[in-house]
Amino acid sequence: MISDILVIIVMVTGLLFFVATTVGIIRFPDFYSRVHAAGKGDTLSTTLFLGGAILFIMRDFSWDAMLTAGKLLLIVFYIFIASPTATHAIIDAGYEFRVPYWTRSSDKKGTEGDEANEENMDNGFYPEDLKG
Amino acid sequence: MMDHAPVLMIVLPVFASLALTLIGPLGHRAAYGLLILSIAGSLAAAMATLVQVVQAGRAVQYRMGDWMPPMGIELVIDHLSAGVLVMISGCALLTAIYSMHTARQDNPDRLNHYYALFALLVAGLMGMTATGDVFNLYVLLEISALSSYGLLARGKGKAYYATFRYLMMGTIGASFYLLGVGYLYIMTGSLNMADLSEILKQPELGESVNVRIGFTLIILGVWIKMALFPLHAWMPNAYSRAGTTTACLIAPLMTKVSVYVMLRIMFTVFSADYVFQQIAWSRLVIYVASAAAVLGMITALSQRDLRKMLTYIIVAEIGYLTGGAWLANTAGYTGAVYHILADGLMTLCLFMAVGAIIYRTGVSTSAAMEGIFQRMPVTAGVFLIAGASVVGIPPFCGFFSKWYLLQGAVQAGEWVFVASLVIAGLVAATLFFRLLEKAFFGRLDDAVLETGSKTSHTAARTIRWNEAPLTMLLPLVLTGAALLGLGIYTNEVVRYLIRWSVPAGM
Amino acid sequence: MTWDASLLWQFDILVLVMMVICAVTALALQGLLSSAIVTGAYSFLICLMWTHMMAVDVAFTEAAVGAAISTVIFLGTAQYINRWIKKDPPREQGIKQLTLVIGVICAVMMLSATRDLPDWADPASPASTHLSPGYIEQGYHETATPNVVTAVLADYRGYDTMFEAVVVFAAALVVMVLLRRTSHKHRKVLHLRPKREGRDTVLRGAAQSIIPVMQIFALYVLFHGHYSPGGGFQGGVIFGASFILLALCYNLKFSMNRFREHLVLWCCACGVLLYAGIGAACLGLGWNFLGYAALADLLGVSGKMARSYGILAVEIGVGITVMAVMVSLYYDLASGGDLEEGL
Amino acid sequence: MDDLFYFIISKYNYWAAIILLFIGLYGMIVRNNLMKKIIGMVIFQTAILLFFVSIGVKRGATVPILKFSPDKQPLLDAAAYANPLPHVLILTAIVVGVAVLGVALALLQKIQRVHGTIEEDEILEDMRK
Repeated sequence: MISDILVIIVMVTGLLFFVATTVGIIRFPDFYSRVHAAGKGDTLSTTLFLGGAILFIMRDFSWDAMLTAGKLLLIVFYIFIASPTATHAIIDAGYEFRVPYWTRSSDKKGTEGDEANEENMDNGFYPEDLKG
Repeated sequence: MMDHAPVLMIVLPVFASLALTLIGPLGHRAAYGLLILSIAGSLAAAMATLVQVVQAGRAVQYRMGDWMPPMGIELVIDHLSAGVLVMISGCALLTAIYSMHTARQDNPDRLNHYYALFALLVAGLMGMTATGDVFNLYVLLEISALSSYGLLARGKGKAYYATFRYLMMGTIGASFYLLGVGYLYIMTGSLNMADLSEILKQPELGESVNVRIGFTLIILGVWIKMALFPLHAWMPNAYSRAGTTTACLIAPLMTKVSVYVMLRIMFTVFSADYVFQQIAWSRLVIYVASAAAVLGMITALSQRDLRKMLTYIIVAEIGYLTGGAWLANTAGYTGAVYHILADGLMTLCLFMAVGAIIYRTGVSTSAAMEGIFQRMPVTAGVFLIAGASVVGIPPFCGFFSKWYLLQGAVQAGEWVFVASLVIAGLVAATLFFRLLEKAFFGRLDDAVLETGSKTSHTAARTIRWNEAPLTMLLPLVLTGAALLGLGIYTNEVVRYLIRWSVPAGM
Repeated sequence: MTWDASLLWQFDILVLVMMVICAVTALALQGLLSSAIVTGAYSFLICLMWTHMMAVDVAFTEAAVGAAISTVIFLGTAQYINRWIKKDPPREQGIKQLTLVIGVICAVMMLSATRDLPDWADPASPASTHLSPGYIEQGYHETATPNVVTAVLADYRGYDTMFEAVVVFAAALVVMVLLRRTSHKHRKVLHLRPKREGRDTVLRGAAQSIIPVMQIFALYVLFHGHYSPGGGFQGGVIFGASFILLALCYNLKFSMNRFREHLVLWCCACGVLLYAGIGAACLGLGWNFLGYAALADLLGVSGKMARSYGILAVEIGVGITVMAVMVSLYYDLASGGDLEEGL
Repeated sequence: MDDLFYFIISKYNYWAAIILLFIGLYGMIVRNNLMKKIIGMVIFQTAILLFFVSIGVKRGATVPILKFSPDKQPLLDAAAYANPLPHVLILTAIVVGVAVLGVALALLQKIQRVHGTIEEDEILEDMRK
C-alpha cells in the first residue's frame, strides 16, 4: 500500500516534469533555452517515470522482477548518458552556426524565435571565422 | 536434380549475382561468362520443368523447406507458368549474350554490379512466375522492381527523373497489391493461392464487398505495374532513356510478367465465374483495352525516337493482352496467353534490332533507319520479321495471337475490340512500312546530314557494309527464328500448353 | 457484445490521432529537415501502436529501421538538396483536384466497407482461426523455437525471408551503382556544417561508452531471437547503427577505417550467401530447399533441433546482410557517393 | 448508442489505416517537391503495414512468444497468443520499405545533381530545354 503511494508520487512527479518540458519547448524564447528545456526536463522525467516503474515491479520480490528491474535500470542509465549528449551536440551545432540567442532587446524587436532562427541556420556561415 | 528444377531456376541467378559481387573486379569476360552460365542453367531448369509438366499433364509443386502448403510456401508450376518461365529465361539468356558490347558501352565502370542486378532481376521475374503464394509474389515483385530501378537509372542524364517516377508508380502499384492481399487475408486467413481459391468459393465471401475491394486493389496495382493505358505515363520515358541492354531485358519481360500475374490472380486465386459474373467490369475493361491498343499505336506512329516508338507499341500490346484476358472465352484467353509468349519475343526482337542499329549508327531517331538494308542487312531482315509479326502477317506468331484474339472478340460480340484490333493492326502496318521504306530506299547521306553526327558520318562513308558484332547478331537471328518457329508450331503450343491452362467456367 | 477492457481503446485512438497529425504535418511543413524529423516521430508513434497491438518484433524493427535509420538517411540526403520547398505552383491544379476528388471517393468507399470486415481483435476472425493456430500449436514441436514469429519468419516462410535479404542486398547494390563515384569535382554540399575533427570530447566519450554496449546488445538480440523479440533484422540494424553512430560522433573516415567499403559490400553478399548456401546444402542432402531438418544427421541432433539451429544460422546470415546494407546505405547517402565526409 | 460505440471501437483501427493511406497517397501524387513525395511514400507504406498488423490482434492475447509452465512445458493455447503471421509479413515489408526508401533517396540526390532542383515543375522545365 505504502509502496503504491510511493510509485504514484514518483510517476506523477515525472509526468509533471514532462509537462514542464513541453511547456518549456513551446514557450521559451530562443533555440538554446528550448533545447535546454528538452534535454534536462526529458532526462529527469524519463528517469523518474522509469524509476516509478522499477519500484512498481519490485513490489513482488522475485528473480523475474529483479531481471526486469535491471533491464529498466539499464534503460535509465543509457538515457542518462544519451539524452544530455544529444542536447549538447545540438546546442553545439547551433552555436557553430551562430544561431542568434535571446536577449531582452531581441524580445523588444519582436523577433518571433522559430522562423528567424531556422532561416539563420539555413543561411549559416562557415565556422572558421568563429575560431579566429 | 530434376525434382529441384523449380527452385534451381530461381536461385541460380541469385547465386550468380552474389558471386559477381563477391569476386570483385573480374574481367569483363569472366563476369559475362558467369552471367550467361547461370541464366543458361536457369533456362535448362525451366525447360526440364516444362517437359515434366507437359508429360505429367498437371502442375509441378515444390514445397519450400518441406512444409505443407498452406503453412509453408510452395512453388506451383502449371502449364501457363512453365511456358512463361521458359520465355523469361530464354529472353534473358538472349539478352545476356547480346549484352557483350552494349553493357560495356553503357557501363564503363561497375560492370560487375550491373550484371549482378541483371541476374537479380531475372531471379525476381522467375520467382514471381513460379510462386504459389500471394505474399511471396509481392516480395519477388519488389526484387524485380528494385533491380530494374538500378538498371534503368544507369541510363544517362534524364533517366534519373524518369526512374524516380517509375519508382513512385511502381511503389504505388506494389503497395496496392499488398493492400489487396491484406484484404484477402483478413477475409480468408490464408495466403496460399490454391488455399485462397478454395476458401473464396464460399458464397458469402463471393458477395462480400471487402473481397471485391481486395480484388480491385490487386488488379489496379497490377495494371499500374503493367502500364495499362491510362496508367502508362511512367513507362515511355523510363524505357526509352535506359541503356540498350537494360531496355532489351526490361521492356519485353516486366510488363509480360505483370500480365501473367493478372491472369494468375483472376483465374487461379479468384475464378472465371467470380471475375466475369460477380465483378462484371468486363465490358469497361475491354473498352479501356481497345483504347490502349488504338491510342498506343497512334502515339507510336507520331514518335521520332525509335526506342520511344517501340515503348508505345508495348502500350498497345498490353491493350491486346488485357482485352483478350477479359473476353471471358477460351479463344480470347488462348490469344492472350499465346500473345504473352509471342509479344515477349517480338518486343525483344524489336528492341535488339533497334539497339544494334543505334549501336552502329549512334543515332536514336528514326533517321537511323535510313538505308539500313545496305549497311546492316541481317539486322534489317530480322527487324522486318519482327515488324511483320507485330502487324500480324501469317507465318509469324503475331498473326496467330491476333487470330485467336479476333476469334474470341467475335464470339463474345465485342465489336469495339474487333475494330480496335483491326485499326491497331493497320496503324502498325503504316508505321512499319514507313520505317522499312526508309530502310530500303533511304539515302545514307540524308540521314547523316540530318543528325549532323560527325563520328557516324565518317563511319558510314568509309565502311559500307557495317553489320553489328556477332554477339549481337546471333541472339537477334535466334529471336527472329523463334518468332517464325513459334508461328509454325502454334498448334502444338496451344494444344500442349495453353489448352491445359484454360480456367474452368469459360 | 462485450469488450475486453485490456485493449485500451482510448490510448489507441489518442496515438492514432497523433499519427494522423504527424503525417499531415510532415507533408505540410515547408522545411524538409523538419519534415524528416516529424516522419521520425511518426515512426515512433507507430512503434507504440504496434507494441500495444502485441507485435513486439515488428515494433522493434520499426524503431530500429523506420525511426532511426530512415531518419538518418533522410538527414544525410538533406545535405545535398534544396532544404526549403516552394509553395506548390498554381497551375495544373485541375488535374490534381480531380485526383483528390477520386481519392476522397475511394476513401469513403473503403471506410464504409469496413462495416463488413471482421471486428478488430476478434478472436473468431478468419485470420485468427485459419493458419495461425497451426503455427502456434505446432511451431514449438516442429522447430523448438518459443518465439513463434522467429519460427515462422525463418522456417515456415524462410523462402520469403531469404528474398527479403536479397531485397536489401539489391538496394545496397542499386544505391552504390547510382551514387558511388571516385572523382570529387561534382561534390557540392548545399549546406555547410561544422567540421568535427579534433573537437567535442563529450560526444566522443559518450560514443565510446555506448558503442560497445550497443554491439553486445545487437549480438544478444540476434542470438536470443529464439526466446525473445528480435532476430536477424533487429540485431543487424542495431549493429549497423553502431557504426553509423561512430561516423556521426567522429567522422565518416573514422568509421570507414574500421569497416571498409569493400568489406561492407562483401558482408552484404556473404550474409545472403550464408542463407542461400544453407538452403542449397539442404538441397544437396536430399531434402527440399531450406529444409533445415536435412542438417540433423550432419549435426547429430533431432530434426526439430536441426530446424532450430538452421533458424539460428539463417538469422545470422540475415543479420550480417542487414548490418552491412544499413552501413552501406549510410556511407553512400550521407557522403553523396564520394565517401569523403559524412553527415 | 451501445451499438454505435461498439461499432466505433471495433473498427477505428482500420479507419486510421485507410485515412493514413490516403494522406500518403495525396502526398505522393499531389505534392510538387520530390522529397515530400518520398515522405508521402513512407506514410503510404506504413499505413498498409498498420492495416496488416491490425489483422493479427486478438482480444485477451499476448505477444506470440510461448510461455512456459513451471515444469518447462510450453503453453500451447492458440487463443492466448496474437496471430504471428501478419507480424512476419510486416517484418518483411518494413525491410522492403527501407530498401525502396534508400533507392528513392539516392535517385533524389542524383536528380538534384543533374537538374539542380527537386521541384517537379522545375525539373520538367529543365528537361524541356
